[in-house]
Amino acid sequence: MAKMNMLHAINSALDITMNEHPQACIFGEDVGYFGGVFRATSGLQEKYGKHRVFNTPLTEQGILGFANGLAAFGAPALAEIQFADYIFPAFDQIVNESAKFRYRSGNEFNVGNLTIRTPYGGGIAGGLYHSQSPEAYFAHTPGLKLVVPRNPYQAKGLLRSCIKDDNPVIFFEPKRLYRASIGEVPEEDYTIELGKAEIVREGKDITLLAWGAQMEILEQAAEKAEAAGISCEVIDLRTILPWDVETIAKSVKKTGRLVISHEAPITNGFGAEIAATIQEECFLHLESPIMRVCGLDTPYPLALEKEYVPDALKIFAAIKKSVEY
Amino acid sequence: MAKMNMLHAINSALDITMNEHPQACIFGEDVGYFGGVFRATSGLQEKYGKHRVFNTPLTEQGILGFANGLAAFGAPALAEIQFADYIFPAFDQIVNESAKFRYRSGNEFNVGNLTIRTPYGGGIAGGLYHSQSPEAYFAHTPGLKLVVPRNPYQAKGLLRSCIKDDNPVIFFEPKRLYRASIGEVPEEDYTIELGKAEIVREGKDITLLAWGAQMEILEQAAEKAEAAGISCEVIDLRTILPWDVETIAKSVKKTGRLVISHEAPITNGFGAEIAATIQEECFLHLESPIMRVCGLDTPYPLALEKEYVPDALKIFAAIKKSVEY
Amino acid sequence: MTNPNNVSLNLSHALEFIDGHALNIPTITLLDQNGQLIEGASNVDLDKETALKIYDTMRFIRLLDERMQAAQRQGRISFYMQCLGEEAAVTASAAALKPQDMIMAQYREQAALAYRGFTLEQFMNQMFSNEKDLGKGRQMPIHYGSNELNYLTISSPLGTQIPQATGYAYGQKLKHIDAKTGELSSQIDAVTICYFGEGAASEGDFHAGLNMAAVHGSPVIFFARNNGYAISTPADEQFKGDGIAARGVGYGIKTIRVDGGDAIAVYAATQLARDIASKNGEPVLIESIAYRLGAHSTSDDPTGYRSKDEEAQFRNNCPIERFKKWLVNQGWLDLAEDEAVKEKLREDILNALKVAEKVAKPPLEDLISDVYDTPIPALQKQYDALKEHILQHPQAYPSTAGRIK
Amino acid sequence: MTNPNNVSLNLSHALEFIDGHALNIPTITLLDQNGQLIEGASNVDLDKETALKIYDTMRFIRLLDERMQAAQRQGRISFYMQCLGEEAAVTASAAALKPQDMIMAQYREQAALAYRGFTLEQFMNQMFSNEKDLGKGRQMPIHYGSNELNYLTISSPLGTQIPQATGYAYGQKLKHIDAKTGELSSQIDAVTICYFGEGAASEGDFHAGLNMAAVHGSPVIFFARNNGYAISTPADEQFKGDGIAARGVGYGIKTIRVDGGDAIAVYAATQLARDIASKNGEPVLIESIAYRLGAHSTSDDPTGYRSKDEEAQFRNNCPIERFKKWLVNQGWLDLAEDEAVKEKLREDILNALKVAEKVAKPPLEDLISDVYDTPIPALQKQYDALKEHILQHPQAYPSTAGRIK
Ligand SMILES: Cc1ncc(C[n+]2csc(CCOP(=O)(O)OP(=O)(O)O)c2C)c(N)n1
Ligand SMILES: Cc1ncc(C[n+]2csc(CCOP(=O)(O)OP(=O)(O)O)c2C)c(N)n1
Ligand SMILES: [Mg+2]
Ligand SMILES: [Mg+2]
Repeated sequence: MAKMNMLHAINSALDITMNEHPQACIFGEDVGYFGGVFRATSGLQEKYGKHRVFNTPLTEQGILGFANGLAAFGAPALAEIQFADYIFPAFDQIVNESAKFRYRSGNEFNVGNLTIRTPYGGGIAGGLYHSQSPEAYFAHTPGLKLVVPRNPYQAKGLLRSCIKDDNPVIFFEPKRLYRASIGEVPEEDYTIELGKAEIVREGKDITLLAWGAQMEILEQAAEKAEAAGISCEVIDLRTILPWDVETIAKSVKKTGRLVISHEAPITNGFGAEIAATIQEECFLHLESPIMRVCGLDTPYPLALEKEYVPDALKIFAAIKKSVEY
Repeated sequence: MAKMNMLHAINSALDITMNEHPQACIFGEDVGYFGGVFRATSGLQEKYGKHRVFNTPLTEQGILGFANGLAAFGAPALAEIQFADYIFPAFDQIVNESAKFRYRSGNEFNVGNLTIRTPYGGGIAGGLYHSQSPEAYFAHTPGLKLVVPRNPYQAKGLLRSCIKDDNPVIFFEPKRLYRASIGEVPEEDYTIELGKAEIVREGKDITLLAWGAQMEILEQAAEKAEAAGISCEVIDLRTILPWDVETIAKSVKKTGRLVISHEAPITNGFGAEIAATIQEECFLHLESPIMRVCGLDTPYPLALEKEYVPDALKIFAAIKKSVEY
Repeated sequence: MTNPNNVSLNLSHALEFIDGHALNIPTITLLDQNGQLIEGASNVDLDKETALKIYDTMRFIRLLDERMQAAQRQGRISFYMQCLGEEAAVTASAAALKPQDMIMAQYREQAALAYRGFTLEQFMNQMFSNEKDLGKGRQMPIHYGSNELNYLTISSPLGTQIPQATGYAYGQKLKHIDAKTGELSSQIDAVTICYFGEGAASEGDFHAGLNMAAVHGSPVIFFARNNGYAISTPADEQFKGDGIAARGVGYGIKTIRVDGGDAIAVYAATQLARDIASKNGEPVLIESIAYRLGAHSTSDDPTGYRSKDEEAQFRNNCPIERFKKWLVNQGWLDLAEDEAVKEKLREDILNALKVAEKVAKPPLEDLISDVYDTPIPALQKQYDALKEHILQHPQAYPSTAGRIK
Repeated sequence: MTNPNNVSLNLSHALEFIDGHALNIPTITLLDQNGQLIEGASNVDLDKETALKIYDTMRFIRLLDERMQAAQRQGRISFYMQCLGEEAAVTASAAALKPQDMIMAQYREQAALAYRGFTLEQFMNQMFSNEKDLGKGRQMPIHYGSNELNYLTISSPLGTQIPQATGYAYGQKLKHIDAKTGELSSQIDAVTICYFGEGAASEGDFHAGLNMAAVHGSPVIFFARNNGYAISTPADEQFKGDGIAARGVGYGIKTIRVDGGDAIAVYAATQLARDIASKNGEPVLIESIAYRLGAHSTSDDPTGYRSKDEEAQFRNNCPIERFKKWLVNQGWLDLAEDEAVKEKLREDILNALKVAEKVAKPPLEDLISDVYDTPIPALQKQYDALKEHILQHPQAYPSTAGRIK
C-alpha cells in the first residue's frame, strides 16, 4: 500500500498495463513527453518509448478512429481525450463505430481492446467547456461500458478492469479529485468488478445514489441528514453501463426512498434512467417519488457555479422533502 | 386543402420559407439539383437558384458548421442531414456550438435561425445505419429544441414553427411515413405551436404516449385495447424539447397509468425522462408503474427487425400488464 | 524541417500567392484502350497467373453485379450496389497486395473481397441476411466482412474506416519497431489498404486519418476512388482542388494518380505503394480516376442528375474489355473459352442465389449476441421477456417463433 | 476542369510518385530585424495613421498580457493566455480589414479585438466575469466577444469556428449574388477572417471549413497562426507536410505564407487577401510563421517540453521591436514619448483591473437567461425552486442571495 492521489493511481494502472502488453499504446493530445495536461501519463513515454506513448495531432475524431483501428488490430488502445467537453468530435467514432463494431460484423471483428480515458466534471472554475459531465450522452448506446471512480483506490482497480474488459469502455475521471483525493492504494495489480455498485454507507430511511466526484457531496449530505436523525444508505453506482439495478432496487425496497444526484443537467441525464427503472422495479415499495438533484438545464456556468451545482445543501433539502413526503 | 404525403408537406413548408426570406438557404448532401435522396427538396433549386439551394460536400460536421455560421449571420439556415444515423459527425457542432451559442456569448450572438431536418427511424429494412432514432442523444442538451411530426399536416405546421422559432431546432422526419402517410394539408402557410403535446384520442383507463412514426403503432395498440374493453388516452408528444409535462401529467392524473413507447433503445431513451418526471409529478395518482415499450438495448437489427421493434402487440401486452397490475 | 514551426523557410520578398492549382499532377496510364502497352511506359511485373486471376475476378464481379441488380429489381433482395466501371481499380489494387494485408473498404469494393477468395455462397448469404451470413444478418446487403480474409466488415458511415486504417496499420508496424531506438527494424510484413470515394474524402475523418498516418508513419495505402459522383453530387460540387491527389502534399504523403480503368497501371502503382509503405513505414496516397458507370445504388436513378450523353461517353471505356484485349494480345486468354466460363458462371450465380434465399433467417439469439462479448444483465432480461412474448404470439413472429430455444 | 472527376488529366506513362513536399512555398518577409524594408521587396501601402494604430495596439496588448499574467499569478483571475511573439501577426492582419468584416478568432487574438476598439474596461469585465461582462460571466477569462465590433465570441472547442466562418461569409456574399445568373454582381462589402492555430488545423472541422469555402466560394481569409506548438505538442508531431500552407492547393485555395513577426508583410498579405476574397468571392489561406514565445496559458509550463535554448533563439526577434524600429526610421515615433505612454498605460491597466475586480458577479437571472431566447417552462421551474432554496440559505450563496428579485 502507498498513499496516492488519483493521478498516481491512474498512472499506476497504465504503467502495469504497458508492462503487461508489449503492444499496448497510450495516445492523445499532449500525453507524450509532457505526460498530459494533468500529468496522468507522466513518465510513461520515457519508460515505454515514443512509439508506445505518443502525442497525436489535435483531432479527437482522429484519436478515436485511430484507437478503433488499433484495438481492432488487437493491441490494447488506451486513448485519452484531454477534456470530456472535447469528446464530441469523436462521438461518431464512439457511438456508430466502437459501440457497433462487434455487432455489425457478427463478431468477425471487435474493439474490445479499447479504453477511453477522459477527465470530466465541474467545480474547477472551468465554465461551460471545461466542466461537462457527458456520461448520459453515451448511456443510450448499447455496446459501450461506462465507468466512473470516486477515489484513487477505485480509480486504479476500475481502470484495470476497464482495460481487461473485452468491450469498449469509457473511463470518466473526476478531474476535481485528481489531486484532491488521496488514499491508500496497493502498488501491485488488482481489479474491481465492473457493473457492480457499492454501498459505501448503510442506512435505513433513504437511499442516496451518485457516482464519481458527486459521491463526496452525497456523503456530506448524508452527514447533515444523520445529524437530523435521518439514516441514509449511500451508494456509489461506479459503472453506469451496465448498471447494477439489483443492488439499487434492493436498497430502495428496504428504504422506500431514493435520491439520485449528478452534475449533468437533469433532463435526460442518467438519473432519468435510474428513476424510470427503479419506479418500475420498486413500485410497491416507494414511499415518496424518486427525486433527482442535478445540474440545471443550462450549459455549465462560470460565475454562478456555486448556485448551479447540486451541492450538499440541495441534496439535504431533497432528502428532507422525500422523508417528509 | 390538398392531399399531400409527408414529403410534399415538408416541401411546401420549405417553399414558403424560401419565398418569405430572400436569404434563406437549403443545403445538405444531394439536396440541390436532385432534390435530396428522398426528394424532400425537389424543385426548389430550380425555383430559388443554385446559390440558395445547394449540395454540400459530404461532411456532416461541415454542414452544421456552415449552418451555424450562416445562422449567426442572420440568414435562415435550413440544413439537411441525409439520415439521422449520420448526424453524429456533426454532434460537436450541434451540442457544443448550436446549443451554447447564445448562452456563452451573453446573447451577443445566436443561431436561432438554424433548423436541422433529418429523416429518422426504422421499419424500412435499413439495418443499424439507416434506422436510428437518435432524439434522446440531443434531449440532454439545453439550448436545443427537438420536434417530430406524425403526419403531413403536423409536418408542415410544425416545420414552419421550427423555422420561425428563434432557437436552433432539430426536426426529425419519420422516413417510414414519407410516402406512406397522406392527408389533407392546407396549401397556405400555418403553424403549430411548439412545446405542446396533442391528445389524439381521449380515454380514461390508461395514457399512451409516443411521437412520430410510433404514433401509428400506438393507435393500433389502442384499438386492440379498446376491443378488450380498455379505454386509452393517446398522446402525441410532438415536441421532445421542451416537452409538455403539463398535458401528460394531467392525463396521467386522470388515468393513473402511463405507457411510453419509442423506437430507440430503452436505456436512457427519452422515455426515461418522461417516466422519471411523471412518477414525481403524479406519484400519488399512479396505480401501476410507468412502463416503457421501446427498442431493445442493441443496435437496430436487419433480419430480426420484426422481433426488435416495439410493435402494437408488445404495447398491448404492456397495457394489459399495467391495467392488471 | 529544422525550425519549430516545421515548415520550409525559403524567404521571398515578393507578395505573391501560390495558386490553388500550383501542382502538376500526372495521371499514370500504361495500357491503351486497345489493350496495347503504351510505348515508353514503365515496365510492369505482372505474371500470367496474377493477370488471369485479376481478369477472372473482374469477370465474376461484373456477372454478380448484373445478376444481383436484377434480383433487387425482382424484389428478391432489398438493396444492391454495382461497381460498374471501377472493376479494374479495385481488383488490380487488391491483386498487388499480400493476403495478410488488411483491406478496409467503403462498400463498392466487392471485387477486392472476391479476389481474396470470398465464395459465391458467402456473398449470397450476406445479401440474403440469412443465418449463414458471417455478419449474422445485421447489415444491409453488400456490407461484407471476413476476418479470415482480412477484409474488415463494411460500415455504412462514410469515412470512418480512414483513421481506423491508420490505427490498424500502426498496430501492424509496432512489432517491427526496435524498442530501444524507436526505429523500424525490419520490413513490415502486413500493411493496410484503405479504399474510399472522392465524396467520403470530404469527411473530417479523412483529414484526421491521412494526417495521423503521415505523423505516426502508419503503413497504409490510401486508395481514393474518384468516380466523379457521390450519389447525385458531381465531383465539382465536392471539391475545387485538383482531385484528391492534390491533398497528398498537404500531408507530406507520397502520392500518385492513376487511370482507374487501366488494371496494369493500378497494379503497378499499388505494388510500388506497398513497397514504400512496408519498407519506410509511411502512408501512400493513390487516386484512381474512373467513372461510376452505374447508378449509385439500386435506390438511385442517375437520369435525375446526369446526362445520357455523359454516360455514353464513358460506356465504351470498359476496364474489363481493355484488360481482356491485353490478355488476348499476350495469348493468355481464349475468347471462346471465356464465353463458356461466363455462361457457367451465370448459372452458378443463379443457383447460389436460389439456395441462399431459402436459408432461414438468423435465430432469435442473434438479436442480442455480439452487442457485448457476453450479454449484459439488462439485455438478457429484455431478451427473456421478448422470448416469452414471442412464444405467446408465435403467428406474429413467424421467422423466429418456431425455433426459439 | 472539364471531366466529371474534376481533375487535371495530363497523362503520363512513367510510374512516379509526387513527393510529399513537391511544392515550393516561399515565406514572405518585407521588413528586416533592424526595421529596414528589404531591398527589392514589394511595395506596401501602409499609411502613418494605420501604422501607428498597429503599433499602439501591439504595445497595449503586450502591457495587458504582462499585467494579466501577473494578476493570474496573484490569484486575482483564474486563467490567462498571452500572445507573446504573435502580436504583429494578429494586429497587422486585423488592421488590413474593414470594420464591418467579421472576425472569428481562436482565443489568442486579443490584439485584433483591441484594434477594433474593445475598451480596457471591457477586457477587464470579461476576465473578472463580472456583471458588466458582455458574456455575462459565463466563460473563462479571454473568451471575448462583441457584436458591435463584429468579433464573434470565442468558443473553447478548437476548430469549430472554421466551418462557421465559411457559412457566415457565405451569408455576407449572398446579397451580392445576382438571383438570375447566380454570379457575383458587385464587390462583397464585408468578408470574414478566421484565425486558428496550427494545432487546431488538425481538426476535422478545418478540412470541412476550407473545402466548403472553396466549393461554395465563401469570402473568408483563413489565417493560420503556426506558432510551433499546440500546448506541449511541437509542430513536427502535429503534421508532416510543409506547414499549413501546403494544404491550400489541396483545396484549390490561393495561399501565402508570411513571416508572422513582420507586421508589414502580414498587413500587405492580408490586404491582398481581402481584395481577392471580396472581388472574386473565394477564400484565401494565409499561414503566419511566428514562435509562441510564452507559455500556452497560465496553466502551462513550457520548461516541461522545450529547451531554454530554443526559447532564447526567438526571444530577441520581437515583432513589436522590429516594427517600432521601422516607425522610428520613418520618423513617425518618438522614443521618449513612447516610454511615457507605456508608463501611463501600465497605470491605466492596473486601475482598470482594480475597478473591475470589485464589480459584482452577474445576478442569479443570468444563470438561466440566454439558454433559449426565453426560458422554457422546465428551466423556469428549476429557477424558481433554486431561488427559493437560496432564500432559505442565503449564507451559502453570498454573491447572489442578497440581490434576488
Ligand atoms: C457519414 C455518412 N453520410 C452520408 C452517407 C450517405 N451516403 C452513402 S453513399 C454516399 C455517397 C458516397 O460517395 P463516394 O464517397 O464518392 O463513393 P461512391 O459511391 O462514388 O463509390 C452518401 C452521401 C453515409 N453513408 N455516411
Ligand atoms: C476540441 C478541442 N480539443 C482540445 C482542446 C484543448 N486545447 C486547448 S488549446 C490547445 C492547443 C491549441 O494549439 P494551436 O491550435 O496550435 O493554438 P495556439 O495555442 O498555439 O495558439 C488544446 C489542445 C480544445 N480546446 N478543444
Ligand atoms: Mg464517388
Ligand atoms: Mg500553435
